[in-house]
Amino acid sequence: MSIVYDEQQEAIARESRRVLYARADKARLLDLLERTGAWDRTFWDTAVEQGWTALAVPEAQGGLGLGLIELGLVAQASGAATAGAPFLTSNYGVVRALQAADAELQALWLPRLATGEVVGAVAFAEGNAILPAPPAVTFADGRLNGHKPGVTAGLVADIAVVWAEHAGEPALVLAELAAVSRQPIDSFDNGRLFADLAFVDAPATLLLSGEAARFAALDLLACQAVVTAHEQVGGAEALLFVARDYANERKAFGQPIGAFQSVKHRLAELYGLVEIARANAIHAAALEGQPGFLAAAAAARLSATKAYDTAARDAVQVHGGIGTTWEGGLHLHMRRARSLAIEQGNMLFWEDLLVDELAGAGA
Amino acid sequence: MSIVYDEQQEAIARESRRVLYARADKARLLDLLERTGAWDRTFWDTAVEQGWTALAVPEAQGGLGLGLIELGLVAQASGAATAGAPFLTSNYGVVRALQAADAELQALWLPRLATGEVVGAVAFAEGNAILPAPPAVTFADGRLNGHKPGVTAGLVADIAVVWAEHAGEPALVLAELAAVSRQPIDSFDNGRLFADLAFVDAPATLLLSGEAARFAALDLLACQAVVTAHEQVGGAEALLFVARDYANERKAFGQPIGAFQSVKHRLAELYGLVEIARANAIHAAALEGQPGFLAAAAAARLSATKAYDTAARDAVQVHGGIGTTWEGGLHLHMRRARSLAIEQGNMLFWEDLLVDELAGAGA
Amino acid sequence: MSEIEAYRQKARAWLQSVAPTYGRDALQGLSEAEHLAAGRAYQRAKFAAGFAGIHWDPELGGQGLTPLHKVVFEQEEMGFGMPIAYFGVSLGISVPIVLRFAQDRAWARERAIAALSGDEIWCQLFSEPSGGSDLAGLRTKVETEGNGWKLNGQKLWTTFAQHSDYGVIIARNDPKALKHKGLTFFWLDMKAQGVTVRPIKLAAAGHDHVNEVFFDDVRLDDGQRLSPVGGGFATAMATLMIERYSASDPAGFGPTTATFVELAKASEVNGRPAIQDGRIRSAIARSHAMRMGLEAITTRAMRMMAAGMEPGPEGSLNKLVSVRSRQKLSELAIDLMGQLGLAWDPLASSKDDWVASWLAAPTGRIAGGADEMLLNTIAEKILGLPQDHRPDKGVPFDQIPA
Amino acid sequence: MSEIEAYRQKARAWLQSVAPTYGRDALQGLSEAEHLAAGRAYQRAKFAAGFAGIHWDPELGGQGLTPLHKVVFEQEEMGFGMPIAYFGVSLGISVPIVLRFAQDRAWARERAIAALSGDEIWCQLFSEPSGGSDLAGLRTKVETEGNGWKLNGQKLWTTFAQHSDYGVIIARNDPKALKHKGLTFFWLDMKAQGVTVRPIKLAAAGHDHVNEVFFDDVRLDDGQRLSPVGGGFATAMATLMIERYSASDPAGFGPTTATFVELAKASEVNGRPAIQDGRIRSAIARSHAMRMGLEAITTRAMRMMAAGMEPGPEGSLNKLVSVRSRQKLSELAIDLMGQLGLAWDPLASSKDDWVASWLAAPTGRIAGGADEMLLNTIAEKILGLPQDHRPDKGVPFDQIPA
Repeated sequence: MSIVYDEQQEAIARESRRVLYARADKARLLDLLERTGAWDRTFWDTAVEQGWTALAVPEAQGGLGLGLIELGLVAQASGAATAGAPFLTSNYGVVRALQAADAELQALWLPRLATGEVVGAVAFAEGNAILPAPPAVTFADGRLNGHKPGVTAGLVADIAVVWAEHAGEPALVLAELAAVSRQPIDSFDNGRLFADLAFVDAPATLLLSGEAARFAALDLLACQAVVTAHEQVGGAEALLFVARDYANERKAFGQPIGAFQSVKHRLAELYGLVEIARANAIHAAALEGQPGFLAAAAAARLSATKAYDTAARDAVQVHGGIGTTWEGGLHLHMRRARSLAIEQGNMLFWEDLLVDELAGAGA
Repeated sequence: MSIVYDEQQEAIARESRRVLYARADKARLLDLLERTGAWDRTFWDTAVEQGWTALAVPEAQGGLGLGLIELGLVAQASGAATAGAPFLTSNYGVVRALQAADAELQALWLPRLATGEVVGAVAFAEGNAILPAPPAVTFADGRLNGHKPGVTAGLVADIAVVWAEHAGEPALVLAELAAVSRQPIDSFDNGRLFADLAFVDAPATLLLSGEAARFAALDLLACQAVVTAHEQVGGAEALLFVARDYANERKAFGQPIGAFQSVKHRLAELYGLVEIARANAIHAAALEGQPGFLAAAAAARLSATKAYDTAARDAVQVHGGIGTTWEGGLHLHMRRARSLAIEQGNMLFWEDLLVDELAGAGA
Repeated sequence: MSEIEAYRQKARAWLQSVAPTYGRDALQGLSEAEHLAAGRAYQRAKFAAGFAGIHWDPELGGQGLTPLHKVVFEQEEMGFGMPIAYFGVSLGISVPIVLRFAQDRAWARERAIAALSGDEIWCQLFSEPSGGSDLAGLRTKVETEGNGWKLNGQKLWTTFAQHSDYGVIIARNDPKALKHKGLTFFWLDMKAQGVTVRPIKLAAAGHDHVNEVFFDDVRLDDGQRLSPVGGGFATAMATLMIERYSASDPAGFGPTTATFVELAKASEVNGRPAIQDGRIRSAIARSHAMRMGLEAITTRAMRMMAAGMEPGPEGSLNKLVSVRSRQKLSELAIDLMGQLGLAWDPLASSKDDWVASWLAAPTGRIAGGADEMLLNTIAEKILGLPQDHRPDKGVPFDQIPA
Repeated sequence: MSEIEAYRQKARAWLQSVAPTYGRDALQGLSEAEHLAAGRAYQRAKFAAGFAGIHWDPELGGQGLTPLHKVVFEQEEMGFGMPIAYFGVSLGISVPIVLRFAQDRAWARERAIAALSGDEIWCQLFSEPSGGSDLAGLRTKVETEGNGWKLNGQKLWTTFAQHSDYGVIIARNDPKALKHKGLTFFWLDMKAQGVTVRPIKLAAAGHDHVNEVFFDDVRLDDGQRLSPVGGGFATAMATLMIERYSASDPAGFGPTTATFVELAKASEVNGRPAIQDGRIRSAIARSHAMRMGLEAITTRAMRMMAAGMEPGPEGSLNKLVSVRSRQKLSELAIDLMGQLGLAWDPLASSKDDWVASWLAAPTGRIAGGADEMLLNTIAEKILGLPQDHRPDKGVPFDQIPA
């Protein structure tokens, strides 16, 4: 189900790249790294202004009714710019989860998610597990109790989809965060607004429980993984290009360093990783809601994470000393590569999920 | 416990290299690949003539009373030449196992192992497991029953140390193979004399049982792994040198291909793998019989196998087309790299063993 | 896509109907001569059924369909293990180049039809002992003699030369010219006086397929010339462009991921099911993700071709990435089989057997562009990085130190 | 070896006695100034205890022991996390080169004792913006003025220049000469008029340690010259040989394998103990095997030194192999920690903290010889492969295209 982008999609890709390029400001992003609790408001204003927050919300709820393909293109442009408030991805997770909600709940949140007025987070992980079985956070009588560590966007989100235990079964619930206590996390990629959330009788609504909740949670993670894969591809490709340009320009021993095979081949290998990841990301986005989506999302996640981590390592190496400086800013990508690698579940989780899909869960 | 070779050891290394180099005959080795059941008799005659069969047999039993370090040096020279009847290594395994035997049994076999008159095999594996728990081959009342697949040297060995089940416990037994039925295996490395052994009431003697048998079996495998690691280092180093020489000689695009960084760096990386493997092999050999030997043997096994497999891949790649031909003979090393990788247990076995040593067997 | 999908169905149905006669199982244990005969018969059956020369001009025996139709047929054909190897170079490279450049059009058409129907086989005589990757460094020489030419020298790695009726060849007509300049392109009768073919035995499994070819005063008419005198390098480069659209095999012409999964399901690692071992799971997941990516690249390229667009250059990744990965996956499979994997049949197929796949992988990483050359091409042509230093540039051929 | 073993015991006992004052825990949370002060105090304590200048001439404040004693002390010292970084270049490179080449011997001796006792720090001014790996491409220029010299230009990546009293520097005295020829070596007062030091903030954690240094008409006496005019490159190469024998860290200056094992024991992978997961086990086993190999290489080299033999060149593998591997192991550790690993302290140490280790690894792979340069050196010096193509060879410096 690989696709060739249509004209509207090409336009979204072009326009999001153009806008983000015009508003790029490395100093602003570097500053964010040194502050806990701040985020890239300029990016978020842009996202609202450009309608990116509305992209994947159903038309009936004030959205544009588009999906993973289009959101992926915006994410790719954001990845290239290491732009992005973290909730572009998690908002989509919440939109997906709300498909299981009643009309009233949908009407309450979806229009405001579309306008960017409300920000959503996804709080699944506990300990180092992205989808703990069973979860320690519990839901009963409309109240949520327990602790979720390192929730992306957790510091500012208004609502969260939470993976919880309910009557001995797993459940997906929607929690309001107004009164929830949040502990900001000093992190290596501060703009992601990581926070530990402590739910104490927090008001929440049950969306799904039992096996249905598990399927929906996996689908939600897969959707976020595909958006993130696009963001990772954007980042990896940007690093490939910046390293390529540097290799063509910088001279050592009387010739551009790009004439040395160690550099040429490193970049050619990186090109391969980027193109494989891109192809997997597009393929997965086009399969949303269809059989095979989970496996395709896993393949996209694995190849995009490998591409971005490798790009971060290799682009710095090609740059030599200048690549290691704070002002040079390559570490913006390096840090983002690692935070994105963790946010949607680590490689071990996705490898196992993919093998279960290929070999049968009994395996 | 890394050592610097003493003069006697240096002499063994020099002399074994010299003899094997002088008697090297690629055509003979290539011919062996196409015949099942034949082995490198020239090598074996040399081994007997040079006293290599006696090297590690106790002096009281007609041997030279040396150990893993000296045997390792001979194995390294054999590895470089892809020479070797397979039983140089397994004979040592049998010598080790006989340390647990009574004086009569030792007197019966050790002097003849020292003269090379008798050849020993080690039959541990079943299925794909090098040390099955529990083994399916059973020992009772002086008789052995069951099936051992792919025994190295199994086709011609006179005696074998067998890993068997005895009264509900694991056991090491010594079996005479005169009347045992052997099915030769057509293999990709035929000179190794692989055979499936079918024991039907075969006469055998119990050496050890229970935990003591397991410890002795692991120690025996570790000893063989260290001999093999030297053989692998010898092979990997020979490939490194032949590829280096070819890279200095062969020209493309007007210069030696060794001037291209893709070739230079490939060979430099290989040098690193070889030296790390060599250091581990020497270190392990010097630790024989001391605490930490098992972990050191595992490290030697892992790094030597990686070095030889990589050398086989990379030396062929540096050679281009000529490296893929039958007559070119690089595949002698390529095949040997794989047969040695399997004979003493695969990488998965040794990785697990090493982690158990490092983290505690409970892990 | 529905017309294409229908074509795919039709192709699959036909392939299934002939698989019992020509497929993998039918070929088991055939001698070299029998295998070749089966190949010719299968090619004849394809021609009769309208599946040969799918994207060729009907004037020349083709079907007049698009390259996409051809790729679709090849994708379907791939799984059956049909004996198609003999015709890859012949129909993929040599005959198309003859059809494009031959002076006698009627003769060329005759050859095309004979080749499509499996009666004649063509080879391509490019590589030489002195240079595998460095095509322009070739030394086989051609000199004018009367109103024709005289050919002397040696070619190497010529695929199926031993079964070929004709070949296309590039040779040096002027050693005083720059390396790339003094070359001329011809076709050649492989049965002509002075041509000697000697098969090369490879380390890999299977029947011989590459050869050394020696030329001893072989006489060529000027009518056999396929390029301007001294203009042969451009023609050789054109041959490399002819086969842009072929089905690729993301498994790198080795066993499928499903084959590996089956092995893992049947094996244990230190007493536990291998399919539950993280190392094995990682290998499966990583191989699958990489192969899915290569497959998605091919599918996207086909969709672009179907829409009349030019596919991106990422199609060039396939062989580089897939064969190298197959080599390591095959090693891991051998490790996993342990003592059970020592038994081996020298005629086993690389598509099914892990040892055969591992033994043949080095050939795959070198033939048709070594890894290092492919990486250079990607770096230079796609990424725009500088060429390597080339001491042979701008120097007459006979002054380059040998 | 028993004398060496005794020395090791003695060193360990002394280190244990001062660890509460200067060790890892005592340094937690110190400001940059406090940390430097602790470093000077520790160096003074070493000097007083007879553990500074271990293999230096007693005439120059040293202990007159062998390089092996020095390596043994360093191996023992490594585990304590002492504040030794400030003196690595100073005592390892700069002061020894001054002692070897300075014209005023009494002055040099004075400097040596001040440096050994932690009162003075020296830096080494080699790298420049125009060339990291390509030392001979430097552009900082020195011109005769009166009976001395005048220095102008810029250096980059100068370790601890901001704390240094003196430095050794190489500069170009003749741009018309070949690249390697027109260079001269000096020592320099870092507090002199016209010297400006600007710390560079790195992406990695911790206090600043590298700097840009600008020279604006800095005046040098001819007595500060440490090489013949135009003979500076050889002196620079000599500095690279001075520190041949140093303790190496097979963990690549990152956390130990035991630290990783502890993490794995405390973690789960998809509901199972991480220490039982094949992927984690493979990473542990492979790291350990590699590190044991590097350690065995070092041990063997020390034994050879102790026996008066020259150690093999394989010692040069350490940084290349260990730092690169540490980078990937750190990534895996971060993956394993998952959401729990997001919290991070920017002053955490690379030896204990996986995020700090991962962030600083790129610096480790570049500083003191980039991976690519080390591979080239191994290929050329150890294996005897040809040098890369060098268009700058045999060309006057001012005619090499910038």
